[in-house]
Amino acid sequence: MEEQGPAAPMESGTAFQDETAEETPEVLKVKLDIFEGPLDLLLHLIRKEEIDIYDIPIARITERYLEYLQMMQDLNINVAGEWLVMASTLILIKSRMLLPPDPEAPGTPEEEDPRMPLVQQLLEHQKFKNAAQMLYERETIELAVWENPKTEFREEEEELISATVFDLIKSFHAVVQRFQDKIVLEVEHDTVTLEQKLLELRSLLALQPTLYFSSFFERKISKLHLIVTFLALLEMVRLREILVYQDRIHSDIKIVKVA
Amino acid sequence: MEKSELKQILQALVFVADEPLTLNQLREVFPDEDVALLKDSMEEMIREFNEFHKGMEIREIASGYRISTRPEHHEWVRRYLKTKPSAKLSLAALETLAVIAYKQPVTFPEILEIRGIKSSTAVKTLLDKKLIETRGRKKVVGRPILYGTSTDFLVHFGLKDLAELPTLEEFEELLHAETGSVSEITPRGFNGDEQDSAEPK
Amino acid sequence: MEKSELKQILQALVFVADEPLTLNQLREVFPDEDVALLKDSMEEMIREFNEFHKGMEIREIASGYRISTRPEHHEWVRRYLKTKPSAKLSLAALETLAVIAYKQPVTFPEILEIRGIKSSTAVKTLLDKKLIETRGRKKVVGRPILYGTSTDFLVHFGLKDLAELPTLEEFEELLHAETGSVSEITPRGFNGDEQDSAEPK
Repeated sequence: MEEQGPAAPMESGTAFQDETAEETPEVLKVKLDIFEGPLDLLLHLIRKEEIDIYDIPIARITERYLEYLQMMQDLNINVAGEWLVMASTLILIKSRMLLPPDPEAPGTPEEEDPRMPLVQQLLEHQKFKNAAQMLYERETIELAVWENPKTEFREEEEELISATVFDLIKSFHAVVQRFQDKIVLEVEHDTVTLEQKLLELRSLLALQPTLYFSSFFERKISKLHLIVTFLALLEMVRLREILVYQDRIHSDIKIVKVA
Repeated sequence: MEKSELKQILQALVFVADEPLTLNQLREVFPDEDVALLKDSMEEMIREFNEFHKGMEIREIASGYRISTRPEHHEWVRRYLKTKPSAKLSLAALETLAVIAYKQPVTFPEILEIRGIKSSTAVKTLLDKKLIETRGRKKVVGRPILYGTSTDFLVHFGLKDLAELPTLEEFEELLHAETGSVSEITPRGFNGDEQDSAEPK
Repeated sequence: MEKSELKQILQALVFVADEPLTLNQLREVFPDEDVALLKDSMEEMIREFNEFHKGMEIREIASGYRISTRPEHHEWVRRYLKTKPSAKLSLAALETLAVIAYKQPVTFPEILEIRGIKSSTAVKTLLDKKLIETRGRKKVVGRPILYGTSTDFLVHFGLKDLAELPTLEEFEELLHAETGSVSEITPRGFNGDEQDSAEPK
């Protein structure tokens, strides 16, 4: 880390740096945080190197970019796929720039410039960065105003939320998690025996002469329960207490009590 | 501070206070201002406010200054509060609704089993709000009632059909932290570098 | 009803409403009044209110009317409430939100393409804060979920509606100005090509 190159990208020219400049221990983290991705880094390099975005010296930028990636790796930052994809894009553009223009190729010279798609992407990205800045400013204002905290009419209710679709899935996910934890606990304490299961099945069949095999799986029960149920069914077939058959191949298995 | 500015701030404070605002509190907020000035400004502000704004009023009650609506408008206020859509759900109702939405058609004992908590009040609330409906009975012992979500449910959540609900997999995808995140950085030994690069060129 | 009385009641309703008061709600409260009159009275009341007293203000937000304190008094309010400034959204969340706001309804892969980096953490934060919401699924392979901004988004950023946002093109002009100032040797576009190529490659 002693050479100039890799350290260079950390001198950020963006407005967000100054806010945190004094907080020494977190500074490095915050500065790296400035680059929200490869496009962000490229925009930074373009600004820092005082480059015209419409005429990017691609070799120089690629070099700087790769130095930065190297630094990230030196810092043990897990370099995500997107950073590598951009690296190969830059190298590809660089090699295309070296090719002489095809005289038979149609189109105007600007359209041929292999840098144009990237430039467009950068310009687009910059627009959204500016839009984010606008949102940041608006948020600052809105966080400085307060609404009426109370009215004598607002009832004291239990905590109610205006649920969204996202609340539904979040809530369901939580239930499923809780349920899975419960299964693990159940398995640990499960002590069902074959005898118990046989008794249970017999009383069930006394009430309902036909059962469907799938109904045993509808309720999420522990694996042990399923295995014992299965063994109990086999035992009952052997004892000719039940008949097991399918109406069609792949249809649900019927379990019928032998009269 | 200018009296006119002080009056504005006092008004703002009366507005945001969730219990009557006292002179003692004001003294804390404005340690440099004279108490007599504070009291005088407050009273002047209240006089002006009540004269001009006839939809609310600020009153001095035993414990401090308080802003509220006027009694003569309470009938309308009550009317407004009744129009509010009762779209909000308790956490228990939300969770039950989530289980029904994702497992439908589903019976009461099944909901109980999945949630591990009794849901009778929640199911009733959801039926009352017409977010769920019955779907006949399940052909098992006891023939329990099956529940599913209603058309109102789709309308309320802005869904065209149930397939638009996010799946568990999609949700879990969101939970994954991005790779290459800055939090994974190991800051050891870089303080020196940091200072170097912070130096002006 | 007399307009003056109506204005008073409207003021009281804006005051008690815990979310922006909409014209639709007003129509329910005043079924016998003309909508044009309601709107006109509301606007007149707001004009008068905001002009006369400067401790609070009524603004049009999220297609409704809302009363709040004014930003210029925030330090005093904070001092009284003894609250710290609320946490702001992270830069990643703001950028992702900007993409969603301007491209909505938009899918996860589309956000990835524009931002050039995965945004799942940011999307989850925005969903948690209810600033964005799902908008069904896109009819392409994989049927990815579409996202758009919510009513809370408008409230959070003090917007009357989405049309109040500056257009993306306006940010483009900003960009030209900015690049212009950075590369002062080549003030605009392709004219400077030759000069630039003199730089080391």
